[in-house]
Amino acid sequence: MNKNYIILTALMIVLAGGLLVVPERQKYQQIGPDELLWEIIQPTRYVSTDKVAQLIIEGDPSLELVDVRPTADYEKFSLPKSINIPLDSLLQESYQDYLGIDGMKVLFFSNDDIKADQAWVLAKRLGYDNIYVMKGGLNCWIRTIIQPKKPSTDSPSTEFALYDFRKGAQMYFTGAKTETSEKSSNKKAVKIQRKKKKTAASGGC
Amino acid sequence: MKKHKIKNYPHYINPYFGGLLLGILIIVTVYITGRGLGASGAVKSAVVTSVDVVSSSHAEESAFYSKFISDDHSPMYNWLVFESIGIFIGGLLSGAIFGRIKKFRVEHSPKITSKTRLIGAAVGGILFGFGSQFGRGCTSGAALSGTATFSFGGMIVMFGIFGTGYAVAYFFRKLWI
Amino acid sequence: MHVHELNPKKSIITLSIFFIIIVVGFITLKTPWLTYKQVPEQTLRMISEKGNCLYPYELASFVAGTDDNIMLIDIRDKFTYSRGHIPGAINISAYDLTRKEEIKQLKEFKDKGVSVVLYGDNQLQANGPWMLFRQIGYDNVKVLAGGYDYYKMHKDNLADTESDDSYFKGTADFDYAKVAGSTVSTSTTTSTDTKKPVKVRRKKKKAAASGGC
Amino acid sequence: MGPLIPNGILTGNWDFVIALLLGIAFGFVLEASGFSSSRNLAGVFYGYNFVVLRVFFTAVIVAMVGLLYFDYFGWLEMDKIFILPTYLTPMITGSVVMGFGFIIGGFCPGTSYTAIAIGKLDALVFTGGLFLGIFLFSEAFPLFQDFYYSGDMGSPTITDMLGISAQWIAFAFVVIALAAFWITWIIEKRVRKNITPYKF
Repeated sequence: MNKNYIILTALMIVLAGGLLVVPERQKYQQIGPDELLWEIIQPTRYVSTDKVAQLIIEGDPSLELVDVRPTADYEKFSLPKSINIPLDSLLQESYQDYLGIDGMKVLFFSNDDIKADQAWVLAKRLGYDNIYVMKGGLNCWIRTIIQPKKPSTDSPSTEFALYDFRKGAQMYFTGAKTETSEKSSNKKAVKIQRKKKKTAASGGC
Repeated sequence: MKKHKIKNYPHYINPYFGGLLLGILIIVTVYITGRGLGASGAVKSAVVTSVDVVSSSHAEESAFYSKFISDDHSPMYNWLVFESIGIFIGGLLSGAIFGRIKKFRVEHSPKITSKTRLIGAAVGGILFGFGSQFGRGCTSGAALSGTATFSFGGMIVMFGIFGTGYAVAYFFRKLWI
Repeated sequence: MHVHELNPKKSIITLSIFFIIIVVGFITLKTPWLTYKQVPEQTLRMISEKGNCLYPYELASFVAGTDDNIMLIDIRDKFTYSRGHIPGAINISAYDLTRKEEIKQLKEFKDKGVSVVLYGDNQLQANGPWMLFRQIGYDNVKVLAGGYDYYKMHKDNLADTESDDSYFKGTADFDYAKVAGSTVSTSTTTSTDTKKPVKVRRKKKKAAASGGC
Repeated sequence: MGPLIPNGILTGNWDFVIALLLGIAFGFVLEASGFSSSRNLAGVFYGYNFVVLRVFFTAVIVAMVGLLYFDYFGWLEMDKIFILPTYLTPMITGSVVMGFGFIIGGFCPGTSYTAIAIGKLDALVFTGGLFLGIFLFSEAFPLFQDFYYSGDMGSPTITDMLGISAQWIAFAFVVIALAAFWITWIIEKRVRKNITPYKF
């Protein structure tokens, strides 16, 4: 017997044993903190409610709407054709199949944009691409699409064009012809909306 | 090692060296293609192609063939077919280098005739072909590459093949020793 | 008898090369100087905990210069910062947040037990950077609820904002089902629409059939 | 980084060239190790030649350990590689049938190609048998279609099924394989004393 065989055996055991003793690395860590910050800074992940409405109306097949609110809220109301991934179960194995599909744009939304943005940061860290956040969330959705506000008469014509689009979208999503009933039933909410409007730059939330 | 180089004895590489090379080859294959090696898939492609050529309608109706037929290219235009051609060429190359390519012959145990050996080979081939479809692969595809990539099914096939081999070896000993 | 070459010299060489490649792998394994201290599951738990935000009314003592336990960092760019910021806040643009000096500074704050509060124009702007710092292990980092915009509006009556809740995020401002489905005839259709299990494309598992062996 | 093709680093037309090259390397190793002789192959079941066991298990343990290291270094994403699906009952049945085929036929598909290359007629017949076997299977497919798809367990890894980490599985395989190498070396020596050497 050749002593080389003993060397071979030892070498192989060392190699295999090495696997057991190497410090565990974070399996999840798909993009580093530096890169993650770079991605976070980019505002390109925010999609306005108008754009979302347009994509839904056009029936963009590559759009995947993900509602990150709790399931109970999702069942009460959500955007058409959206799926529900509650934020606290975002990391569950069964939901991973919905993210990172080639050619699909995943759009997170929640009541406003914070929770959706948090979902975005987590998903981004896990290395998913083509993920977006609906700016302003459902609150903004209601304000701009479901209850669009008529611009004042001295507004530029682009404002009116936007308003017309929103009215059309409103009809598409609610079938409503008038909005008087909504306004009266939600006075309080509308008030808050005004307060915020002041600070917001322009039409968007 | 010189003393083993007796004339007429084939010169093979050390089996552990072969295994090492094969293991590294699997790593390279997985690294490049994301999947392991395979062999029986090429024969399957050949079967599908033949059936498709002989009777196209029959192939399209069949639940099995139709899985592998597509309109834009022949079933022979397949990764595994090219790989199997490669296996053949590789064998030719190695045979040429080590001087093993000779005239056509049948290798068999001295206790059996060539005819018995050929019948055995045919029966074995049929069984292997049949089994490889149920096993989703043969020794190289399922057992070797499957186990190496930690597939549970691959491990089952590996233990299945070798376990059966040992279990029934006694009954077929005449064929080999 | 078929005889194999008995001396595994080549095997030793090959396995050694293999071994060396793996050693090289270890040497070149770069450990980034910033690493995540939280696994994503921890982060997920963390964001639903209380005490992640600093509320505007808590700012009063800081602005007055009497609170040493808080450090405010303005993550907006220099220009925006120069046009107006919370008094006492230092400016580190979001682009520079992970620079070595800034991290060092952050570490000093952490060791001293000072809470670092990030703010942008609104809470959303600081949300991402805040989550990043929490994930890399700076538990002392908070985010200013409402952001600079809210502060600007209420800077004269910060203490009074304790009762205001408009800066709370994550709540629904509307009863969506009611508002969105205002007309009775359509509300039924929309609600059934959403309840129906939506058919979505899932990642396709690779078809096994084509493989064979 | 890897796997290169699924990650889109290598694309399109190189597929088949790579397939051919990998096949050549595979065939070369098989032939050079002695897999082109059915008597060598069958020897593993009778204890006079353990070349199959040695080559096979060396390859498995090297690949397992190597892949885990590659995964560890981030060179290869293990969750992107193809994991053979598991269909429990058909796979057990199929492997038993293949076991019979192996001991009767003396080849497996890959090795038979290399044996044809060096002029073995029995390998040619074996490949013909393979063709026929798959043909028979395909023709009779409707008969056992249900069975073919039964026991579908998805694509579980050994870790998924046994709950042992991949590192420990690889280590166990290494230890068992190395032990087997030493034991079979002793067996082979004993058996070979009582067997008449064969030429090819």
